[in-house]
Amino acid sequence: MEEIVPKFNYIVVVILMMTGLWSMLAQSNLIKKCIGMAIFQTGIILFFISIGAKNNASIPIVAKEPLGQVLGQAHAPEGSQPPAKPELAAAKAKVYPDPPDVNKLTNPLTQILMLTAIVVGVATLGVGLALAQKVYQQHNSFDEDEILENQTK
Amino acid sequence: MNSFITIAGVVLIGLMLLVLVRVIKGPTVIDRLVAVNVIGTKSIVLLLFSGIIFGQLEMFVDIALGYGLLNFIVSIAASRYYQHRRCLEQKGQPS
Amino acid sequence: MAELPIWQYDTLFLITVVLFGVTALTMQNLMSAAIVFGAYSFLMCLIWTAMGAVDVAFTEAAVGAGVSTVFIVATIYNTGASAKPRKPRVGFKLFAGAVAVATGAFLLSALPDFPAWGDPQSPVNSTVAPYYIENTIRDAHVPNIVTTVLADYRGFDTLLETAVVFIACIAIYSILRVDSAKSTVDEPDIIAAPPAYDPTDSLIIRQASRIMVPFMQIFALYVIAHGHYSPGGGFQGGVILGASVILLCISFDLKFVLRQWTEKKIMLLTALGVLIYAAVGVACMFMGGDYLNYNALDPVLPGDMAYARYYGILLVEIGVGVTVMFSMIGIYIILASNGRFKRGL
Amino acid sequence: MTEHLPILIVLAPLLGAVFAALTSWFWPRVSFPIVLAGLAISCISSLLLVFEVPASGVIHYQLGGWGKQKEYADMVVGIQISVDYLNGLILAAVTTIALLTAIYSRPTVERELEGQQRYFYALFSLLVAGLLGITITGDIFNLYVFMEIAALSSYALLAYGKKRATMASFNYLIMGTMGACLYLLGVGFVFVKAGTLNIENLSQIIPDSLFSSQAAFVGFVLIIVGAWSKMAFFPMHGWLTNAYTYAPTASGALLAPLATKVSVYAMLRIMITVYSIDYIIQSPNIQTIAILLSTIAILVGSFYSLTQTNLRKIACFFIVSEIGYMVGGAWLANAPGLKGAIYHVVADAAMTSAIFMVIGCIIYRLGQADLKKLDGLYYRMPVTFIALVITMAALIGVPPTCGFFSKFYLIQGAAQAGTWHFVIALLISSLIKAIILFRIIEIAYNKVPNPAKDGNETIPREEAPLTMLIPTALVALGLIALGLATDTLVTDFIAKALPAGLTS
Amino acid sequence: MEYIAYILIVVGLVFFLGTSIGLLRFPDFYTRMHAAGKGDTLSTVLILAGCIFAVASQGEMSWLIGLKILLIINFVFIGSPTATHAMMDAGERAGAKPWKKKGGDK
Repeated sequence: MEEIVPKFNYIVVVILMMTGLWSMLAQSNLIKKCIGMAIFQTGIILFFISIGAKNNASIPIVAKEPLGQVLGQAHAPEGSQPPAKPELAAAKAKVYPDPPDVNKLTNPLTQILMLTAIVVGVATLGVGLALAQKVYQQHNSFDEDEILENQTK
Repeated sequence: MNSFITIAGVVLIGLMLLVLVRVIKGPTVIDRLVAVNVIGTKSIVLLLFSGIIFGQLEMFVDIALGYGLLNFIVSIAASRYYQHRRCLEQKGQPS
Repeated sequence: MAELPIWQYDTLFLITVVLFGVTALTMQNLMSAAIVFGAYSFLMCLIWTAMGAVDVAFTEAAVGAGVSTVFIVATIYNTGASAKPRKPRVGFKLFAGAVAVATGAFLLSALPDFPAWGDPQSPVNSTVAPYYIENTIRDAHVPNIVTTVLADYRGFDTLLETAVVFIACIAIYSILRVDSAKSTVDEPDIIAAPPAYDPTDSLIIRQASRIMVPFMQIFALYVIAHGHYSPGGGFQGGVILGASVILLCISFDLKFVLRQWTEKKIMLLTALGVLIYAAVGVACMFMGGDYLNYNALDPVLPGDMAYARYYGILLVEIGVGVTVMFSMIGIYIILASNGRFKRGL
Repeated sequence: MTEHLPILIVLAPLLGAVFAALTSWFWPRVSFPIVLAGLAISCISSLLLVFEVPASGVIHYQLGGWGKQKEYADMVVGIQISVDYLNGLILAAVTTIALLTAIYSRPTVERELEGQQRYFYALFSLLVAGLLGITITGDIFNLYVFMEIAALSSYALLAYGKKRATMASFNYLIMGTMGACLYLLGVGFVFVKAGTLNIENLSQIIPDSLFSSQAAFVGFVLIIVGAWSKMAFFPMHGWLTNAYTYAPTASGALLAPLATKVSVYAMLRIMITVYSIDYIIQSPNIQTIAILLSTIAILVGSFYSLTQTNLRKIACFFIVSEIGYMVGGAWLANAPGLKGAIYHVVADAAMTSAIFMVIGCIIYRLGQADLKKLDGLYYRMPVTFIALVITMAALIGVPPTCGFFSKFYLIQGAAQAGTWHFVIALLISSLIKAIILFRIIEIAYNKVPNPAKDGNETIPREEAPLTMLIPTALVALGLIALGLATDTLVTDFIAKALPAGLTS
Repeated sequence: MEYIAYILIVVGLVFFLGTSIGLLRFPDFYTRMHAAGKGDTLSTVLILAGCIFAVASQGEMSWLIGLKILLIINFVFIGSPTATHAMMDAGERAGAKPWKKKGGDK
């Protein structure tokens, strides 16, 4: 039990991924294969996000107190004279005296990787659907066995 | 406050599970669509709850707003489908 | 076990999400499967918020609620919804199940070797990631670490990601596009009953979309521009922009949208976004830096060195937004109109 | 600009594709020259770089200027692309073949894809960009993204074909996505234990501390299986034959030589650089399984090729068996085996390219490539026929073609490792290819068609157009040139690409 | 302030309880629609309003967050009934059969 409770996430992830994998292999319906593919991909994304999670940590955006001031600094002097560069740097130094505590923010790296993976997933889903649609135009069916019969005829 | 929100969220998820039963059972597609629409709306609420618990609501409210704007596209697309095709309970159309 | 902020949510969601995934795959009707899959991505979005990955959640919200389910619905609209297998394929299914179970067991065999969930000292959290957390503000003045890493430290990945979306759009175009003027094959009359559907009936839907669409577009622009300070950025904003036009397609008519956004315009703008992104990188090269090193743009951008990165990130996010928006519209229109750019869902 | 050469290799085809996509709406005729220019730039830069590697050692290029960070244990925080002995050679081969194929493909595309070629060359160029990216990148996640770029464009390129191509392409999509997903999952497992994605850093971390880690082992297996399903290795080879047979000539000629070889390169990179040869030797179980599977792959590919009559399908089964050569050679994990595998990646890219180009020429003139209908090919298309014979000779392994030398190294490696079944499979496969060659010669040279039947005095000479013929002849001659240059290639490049611990 | 938040959220949850039970127990599509369409919108709006007060009570209230939540309420208020209307219309056109008492007029 002590092994499982802290790693409950990974078990669920594996179940999800294997559901997707099974569906990609075994389903005879092309659209369901596509959906299974998407589920497999979300399983992987969930895996990556899980390994980047941290206990008692907040979202990876640097704390909000300085935020308002930065906003003021960066955008206020639209009409007025912008401050000279050294002044701005000094102001920055004041606003962000210390780098944020590493343990207080979740891992951003895994999140970036998975943003990319989601986009790739949607792109693949789209192409898969388009191919399935073309297959349907030719064979009037989404069923793999029926298409095979049609082809060998 | 936070613990109250957490509990409220858990209750909400529990009730969402009841709706899930309808999604799984729902005799026709359109029943499932109704249930999924309910789940989608409640997701907005849960997003805000997470924001309150994390203490950075200003970050989450954007997501919730985006969600609120996009949520009904699926419902409308699916209902358009049935308005055009009208094949909810035809022969050979398992649901 | 120390507590994550909302592990209660997380556990419940995980169980629910598995249920949804399995349900989506067992449905006998493809519309049901698509709809349940939509709900599945709603829940995924919530899981990611519960784990603190807000940008991922936003992307999933935009993609799951906005486009991916609609793509599936559009495909089914032009084909058929029945998913009754012709043969039961029991043996093959069992074999595939055995493969899946074996793979799963193999994956789980590494479980004891994993760091506990949420351990801040695990290798993932303590090797490279601290650099990003500690130095983002100094390097680029962008509070949202995800945005900086996305568009700057790993900016090349994002260029390629934009290219992937672009490729998907032109790939789908070349797979499905049929010129109905030249095609010898008649348009298959997939709509069994003739669409005796009077569009005036949808007055309510039209009016509601008419109210929503401008808000969506303004909000999407805000998401792109404000991605430095809050979750969001080019991709999310682009998807919402795309979804707003898709909403118009659905609630009015495909023809209505095609009057404004012709095929040529959409496909050109899709390529333009990638070009913007790549051109920013090339500009960096010509000004003496490495590819995509926005520091090299310092002489032409306001502010200090870090602000050059700040504005560089903004520029490439705009490029991402343009490509994603028009790719999503393009993919939807091609799928929904069966490659004919005429009428559809 | 010379310091920017590494990124130009990838960027030129990518930008070429974007410009081609833009101009195809205004001046459709311009997009082909633009793509050609992009590929040419890429080819020139890769050739320049190959000769720069011996002078200046491994060339790294930091994208965005984010290199190693001293305070963070020398970790690379950005994405780094690098050229060394191993991938320099493959980059040169890929760019050259891509350029030649682009020149070659013009007439066939105009004939086969009339009216739907708007984005063909954009996709063509993007595919090349993806393959080059897989070869050049120094980051395992970036490799995944490039893999998907190559994959998505190849689905579209394959689906251009006639009726059965669509379903074949869909099957490829499912298998390819599965492979990519397994690869990504493997990257995740490695990432859990190592915490970084950069190949250079990983190559220090993994041998230092992760040899006994189960997660790293699972990650390794997943990455390898992912690469295997991308390259159509034995149990996952089903998609390849249909996909490449029904594809249009130009797509087949580009994809068949390059896509699988680049996946083999990815596998080699993970095996040699990220993990190390020691790791493979330490885990003998997978080594045995991999060599056994490659033996079966060689045999299955060869025997199936014997049963086919369509020349393209025969060539596709050749690919399946050649993949077995490379995977087996790599997993022998000794110096001659690896030399043979790396050499064979280059050689086989050229051989497959040559055979698909020849088949393309035949299809262009005769409309099909059925073995039984090739009678009198020698009299009708002599240059094409000679190129076909040279290519087949290279595939069999006749000296002085390159096929001989790669087989020589592979057999030497297998003998050193004592895996005799692999040696026997290699020999049987050569024998079967020889049988097929003699069948072709018998049909094409000995069966003289009767010219009087068609009302002609002599058999008409009808070679393919020169833009197709010249690249074909060049690649076929290249096979002999590669064979003659084996010595320099192996001692100057391939031997140096091997990890330092291996003695030959 | 805090108590207003509690009350609103609890009332919202009660309405949602009604929605779920209605969805689960009602016999046909139209009656389920009745439960889902009204209860769902109302409970969401109530809970979101509760959130505004909850944030205010924590002293984190900035007018921007409040405004955004109000916007969300606005959009839910527009979007949800529209979706309900569309689904009802679709159901009717596609031929969902209304429930009749067993043994009633057959």
